[in-house]
Amino acid sequence: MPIQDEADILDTNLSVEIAGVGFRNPVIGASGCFGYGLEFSELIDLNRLGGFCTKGLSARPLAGHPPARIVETHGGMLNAIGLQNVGARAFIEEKLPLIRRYDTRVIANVFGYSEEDYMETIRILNDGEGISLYELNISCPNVKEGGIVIGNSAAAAARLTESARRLSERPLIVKLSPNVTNIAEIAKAIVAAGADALSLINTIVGMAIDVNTFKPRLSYGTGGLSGPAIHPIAVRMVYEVAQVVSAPLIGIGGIASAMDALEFIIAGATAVQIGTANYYDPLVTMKVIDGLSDYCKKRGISRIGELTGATFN
Amino acid sequence: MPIQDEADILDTNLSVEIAGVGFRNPVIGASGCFGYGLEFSELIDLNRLGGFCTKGLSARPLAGHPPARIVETHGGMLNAIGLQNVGARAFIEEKLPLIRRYDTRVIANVFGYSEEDYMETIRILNDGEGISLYELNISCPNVKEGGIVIGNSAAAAARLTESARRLSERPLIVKLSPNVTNIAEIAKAIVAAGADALSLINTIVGMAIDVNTFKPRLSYGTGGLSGPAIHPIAVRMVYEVAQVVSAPLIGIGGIASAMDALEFIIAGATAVQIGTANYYDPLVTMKVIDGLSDYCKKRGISRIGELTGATFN
Amino acid sequence: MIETIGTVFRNDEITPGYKKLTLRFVEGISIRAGQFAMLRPRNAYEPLLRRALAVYRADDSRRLSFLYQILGRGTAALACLKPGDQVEALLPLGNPWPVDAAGSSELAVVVAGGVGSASVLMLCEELIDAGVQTEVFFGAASENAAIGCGLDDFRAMQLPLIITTVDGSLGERGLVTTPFSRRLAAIDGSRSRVYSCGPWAMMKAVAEIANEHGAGCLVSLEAPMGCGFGVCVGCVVAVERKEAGEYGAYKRVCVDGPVFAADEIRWDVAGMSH
Amino acid sequence: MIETIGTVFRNDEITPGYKKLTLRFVEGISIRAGQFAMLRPRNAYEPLLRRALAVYRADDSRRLSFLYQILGRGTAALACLKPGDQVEALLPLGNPWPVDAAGSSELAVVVAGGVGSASVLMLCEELIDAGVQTEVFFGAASENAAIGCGLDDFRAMQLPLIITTVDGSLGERGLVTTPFSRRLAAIDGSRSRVYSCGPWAMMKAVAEIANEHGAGCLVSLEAPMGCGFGVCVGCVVAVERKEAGEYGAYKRVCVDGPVFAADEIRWDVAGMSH
Ligand SMILES: Cc1cc2nc3c(=O)[nH]c(=O)nc-3n(C[C@H](O)[C@H](O)[C@H](O)COP(=O)(O)OP(=O)(O)OC[C@H]3O[C@@H](n4cnc5c(N)ncnc54)[C@H](O)[C@@H]3O)c2cc1C
Ligand SMILES: Cc1cc2nc3c(=O)[nH]c(=O)nc-3n(C[C@H](O)[C@H](O)[C@H](O)COP(=O)(O)OP(=O)(O)OC[C@H]3O[C@@H](n4cnc5c(N)ncnc54)[C@H](O)[C@@H]3O)c2cc1C
Ligand SMILES: Cc1cc2nc3c(=O)[nH]c(=O)nc-3n(C[C@H](O)[C@H](O)[C@H](O)COP(=O)(O)O)c2cc1C
Ligand SMILES: Cc1cc2nc3c(=O)[nH]c(=O)nc-3n(C[C@H](O)[C@H](O)[C@H](O)COP(=O)(O)O)c2cc1C
Ligand code: FES
Ligand code: FES
Repeated sequence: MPIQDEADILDTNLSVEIAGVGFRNPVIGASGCFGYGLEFSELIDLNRLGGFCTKGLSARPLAGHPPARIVETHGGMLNAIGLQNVGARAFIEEKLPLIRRYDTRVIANVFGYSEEDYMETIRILNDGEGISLYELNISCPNVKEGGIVIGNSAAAAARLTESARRLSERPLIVKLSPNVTNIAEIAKAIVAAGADALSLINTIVGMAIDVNTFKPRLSYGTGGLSGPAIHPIAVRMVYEVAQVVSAPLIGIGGIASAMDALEFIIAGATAVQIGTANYYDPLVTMKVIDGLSDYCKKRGISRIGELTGATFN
Repeated sequence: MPIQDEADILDTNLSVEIAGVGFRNPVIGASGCFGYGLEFSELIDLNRLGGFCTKGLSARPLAGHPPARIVETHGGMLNAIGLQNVGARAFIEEKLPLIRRYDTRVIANVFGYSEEDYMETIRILNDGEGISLYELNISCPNVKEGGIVIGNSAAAAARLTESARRLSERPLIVKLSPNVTNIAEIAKAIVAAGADALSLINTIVGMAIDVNTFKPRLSYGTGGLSGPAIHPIAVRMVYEVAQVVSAPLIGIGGIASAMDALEFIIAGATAVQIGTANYYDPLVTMKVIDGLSDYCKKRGISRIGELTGATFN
Repeated sequence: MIETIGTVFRNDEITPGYKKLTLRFVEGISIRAGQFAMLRPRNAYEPLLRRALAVYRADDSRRLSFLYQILGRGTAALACLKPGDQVEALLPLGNPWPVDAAGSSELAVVVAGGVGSASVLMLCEELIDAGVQTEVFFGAASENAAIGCGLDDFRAMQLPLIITTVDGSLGERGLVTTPFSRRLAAIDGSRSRVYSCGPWAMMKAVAEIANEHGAGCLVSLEAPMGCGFGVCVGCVVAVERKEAGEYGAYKRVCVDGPVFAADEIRWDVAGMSH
Repeated sequence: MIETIGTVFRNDEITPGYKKLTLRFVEGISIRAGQFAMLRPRNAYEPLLRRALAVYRADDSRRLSFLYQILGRGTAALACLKPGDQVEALLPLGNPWPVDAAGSSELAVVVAGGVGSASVLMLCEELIDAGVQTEVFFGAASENAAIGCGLDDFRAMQLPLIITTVDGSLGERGLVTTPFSRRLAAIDGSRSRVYSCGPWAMMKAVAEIANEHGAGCLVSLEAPMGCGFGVCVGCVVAVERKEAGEYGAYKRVCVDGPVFAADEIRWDVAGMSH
């Protein structure tokens, strides 16, 4: 890649498209790490953001797990929130009207304990004005009924995707679980079942033990590992999936800088989501947008989309 | 646990037993991170060490992958060494005589590309004097023939274990892959097939991309993630496996302190292996031994074995 | 709430294990007693998460102090800061201590345990300013800890001050709840309002004692915090739910607190164990 | 090789981006030119791995200096060290530059590129001591970089010194290989011995030029290092295998090097790209 003079290029086009929906730029706040967006309105210009995913929404409000819900680890953190959320109905009535004041893409993250649950949530959300896409969370490690995470089985995930696709009035992103032997195979099954895009990865199941009490440090026992620690694992998974599906991918996992985001894009992602870093650096989304823009300008890249999957060339 | 006066207990018995083999203490150098032991003879007192695993040995010497072979990440590192090793024969002839000068347990880590390869290596090693146990590495992510890692399939792993068990003249540890959906299920199959003990985890597959060249930063493309970043994942896996098998477990992954080691022991491990931390803190094994001893003394624990699986109580 | 960079003005040891960090800010920040900040050395790699520290003192709106005990990785990292170094800061966060003008309650009883003192120094000042009769119960592990927790600043306020130390090296030997309980029994509890900050077990005991004597009680809670501004839902405390609300049977310490009415808290559900 | 703790005596900027770190040790450590140490601030959490730095100077056996360029996380962490801070150190590591007494080779030609200079200052001193006629070719990106890479220390040795900078701000404009190549053509290559340390691409070119002129050539290589003492097998370089040996077609830079005969290296296999 020849490095061009900054003056050569007036501006890089950072916009991307996912399942027919245009995004101002590829930087999206990750579910559970961006609240309902509004929490950031005092801190960043939401109108500059590519978009954000809501906290996981379920048909009914969920109280979540008792404390402790988070534990810091080296390079990351474990969480077992238990999907505490206001419920899809309250989201539409109380949050969406406020969110609509901002010009950014809203992705509703959908969660359920059973297929019927998921369908119920989608039915409710279909009425919500201002939602651009759904993201089906089939991979939360912190809530399972009968010990099964749907996202860990290609067949179960495909079944759910099919039903959701049928019901959904919006493009459907399915969020993959990293806690699997072969993520590419599951990705293929989900795309074949009708997913318009894939996002990956969700958190990796982990555990921390208090050596004084002999008890797990999270009330739920295990939790999901996120943050910079998981970045190389996530990049590898995006790369693997990019080799077998052509649906657009959204890379997630440990992004804390524009360079971290670029690794995902070069590995095959069209866009990225930033999670944990928002907690310790609330301006991180803005910094990544600026960093991507600088990187592209310096290299004379006129459209960020050119970089997606550049590693295959 | 009441905290007793240090004077109450003269000394804690740190010794443990794995498959009938006694270890002075539960601290073992991990394969690939402890060379052939001899590299540490100038730095630590090998006679104080519980034991160590050799670099993965194959029937014939292996040259390994071209550079770059390692990349540092946040809280960890990726490696794709490609199992460079002297070969089992040279190990017996050149290394073992030197190693026998030290009073510590030697675990020969065994690797092959095919079942026949593995058997060949074991046959050679059976002649080696001073080896206490074998550790079957069925989980190296950096060498695969036909894209298959044996350790990622319960059936393939059980088949290999059975053959190895039949041939092996020493107790057999099988080292599990973390890159699987259900590690407990694979563990059960391997124990049923005759493994005397299990060690876990090996590295997690990851990738780092150079955003300037668009190429993976490792020559092999992907590599194995190790170091503190993976500690919570490894502890969780030991905990999961401890619930379904009664064979002794050796916990591995991101240990850099006695507290890190204790989490594994409380989760169900009889002993631990320390890998990456040896690189950046060559004295880490000694520090962990001292730390375990202090911890037990302060709490009036007379035998470290009491702590194994204490989380279940 | 603003996200900003503070510059270290001083970062001095008070007694071994306790330090006071003074930061200068470019912008004026108005702080109310009981509010806190999320802090982290600028561009640090580890630990990742910021640490919550109560604003101990506001010399003026551009110069704020924090008093902290060095416990783990995060406070150890703060302890390494030298004058001129920079700190990433999000502040002010959380709800302040409610202070009514004199008359509405006869007596304010402030109960501080350990470094919980950091959250109540400004409270005492506000109570004095509001003309409220105030007494302070100040518990610590030892004399070293008591001085480290700012005892001299409390002494300087000239309020009635009862000191306890666990090892008896200063004041009454034992827990701060003992003289506090004696005092509430001696006066008419229902005419006093208790303000407490300290370890979970202490606040639980304070809440019970206050309740026994019919005194209103406010507590400032601690919880492990991911973000400090309401996003991660990691810092929750179980509450007695009285109205239906978005956060189910849990409230977030960072934005719904850290100050809560003691009778709102489910003290039976395990809280912060540190 | 010992594992020890060094105490920072000084850590001064030479020019922007370049620093010199001087450590004091309790034990005397005897160092030979070309050897290196693995260093890391004591008890640091990030980055994990130590960084390899050549011993630049040994003021005495208890006081060693390292000259380094601040590039990434590890050198940035070293740059933060202040006098009195502690450093975990493993040293001395690697094989030294071979220096024969005068006579065996007529002329020593030292070619340093960038901060590769750090590995050859002591070499020049040893060559002088051994009575070997020595010339230095010193290449850097700019005047700032040249001074940062210790140019003044090289000047003080009073050896013939040819300087090049890429931007022409000092000495000849261009790469150091140009005057080096001219010089080898002018003298009888076969009677000179070349010592080179610098970026991979430079050493590759130096090796080719030396080979063309029949000069013996030694290079000190860099490689990303996990451990520095032969255990991780991460730092390998591809070699022309002449004898059968335990490490196949690769050798470890940390224990089999860092100094290698140039004709042993497979320059066609990609090396350290930094
Ligand atoms: C609202 C609020 C105000 C606080 N004000 C002060 C203050 O003024 N002075 C002071 O010394 N301390 C204060 N604390 C506690 C302070 O944040 C903890 O001491 C600190 O988080 C412990 O961090 P560490 O790095 O020392 O320990 P580590 O062991 O590294 O902590 C590990 C993790 O546990 C969390 N954690 C550990 N202990 C506590 C705790 N007691 N409270 C909350 N999280 C904890 C940390 O935040 C971190 O995420 C306050 C806490 C809260 C919630
Ligand atoms: C034997 C030897 C001697 C050296 N002597 C010196 C010296 O005297 N002065 C000096 O300034 N530098 C020296 N280096 C290079 C120095 O180790 C690297 O600059 C340093 O590792 C880069 O680390 P970083 O933290 O700045 O960069 P980062 O980007 O954080 O490095 C990331 C990883 O890549 C490795 N890496 C990056 N660049 C290099 C490199 N050039 N060589 C080896 N590994 C690299 C790092 O060790 C680390 O593991 C030497 C290297 C070797 C192998
Ligand atoms: C506290 C917390 C809560 C989360 N909640 C959700 C959620 O409700 N739904 C979901 O799909 N992912 C959730 N995630 C996962 C993140 O969206 C993201 O996939 C993951 O954290 C990895 O990205 P990161 O390393 O940038 O944080 C949560 C993560 C964290 C840390
Ligand atoms: C450079 C390197 C080489 C390794 N080589 C082997 C090997 O040959 N055989 C094996 O079973 N495991 C090997 N491992 C895996 C370690 O033994 C260990 O399982 C893993 O690194 C996790 O532990 P850690 O986080 O303490 O390093 C290697 C690890 C590293 C970092
Ligand atoms: S700390 Fe994140 S919600 Fe309170
Ligand atoms: S750096 Fe580990 S073998 Fe050379």
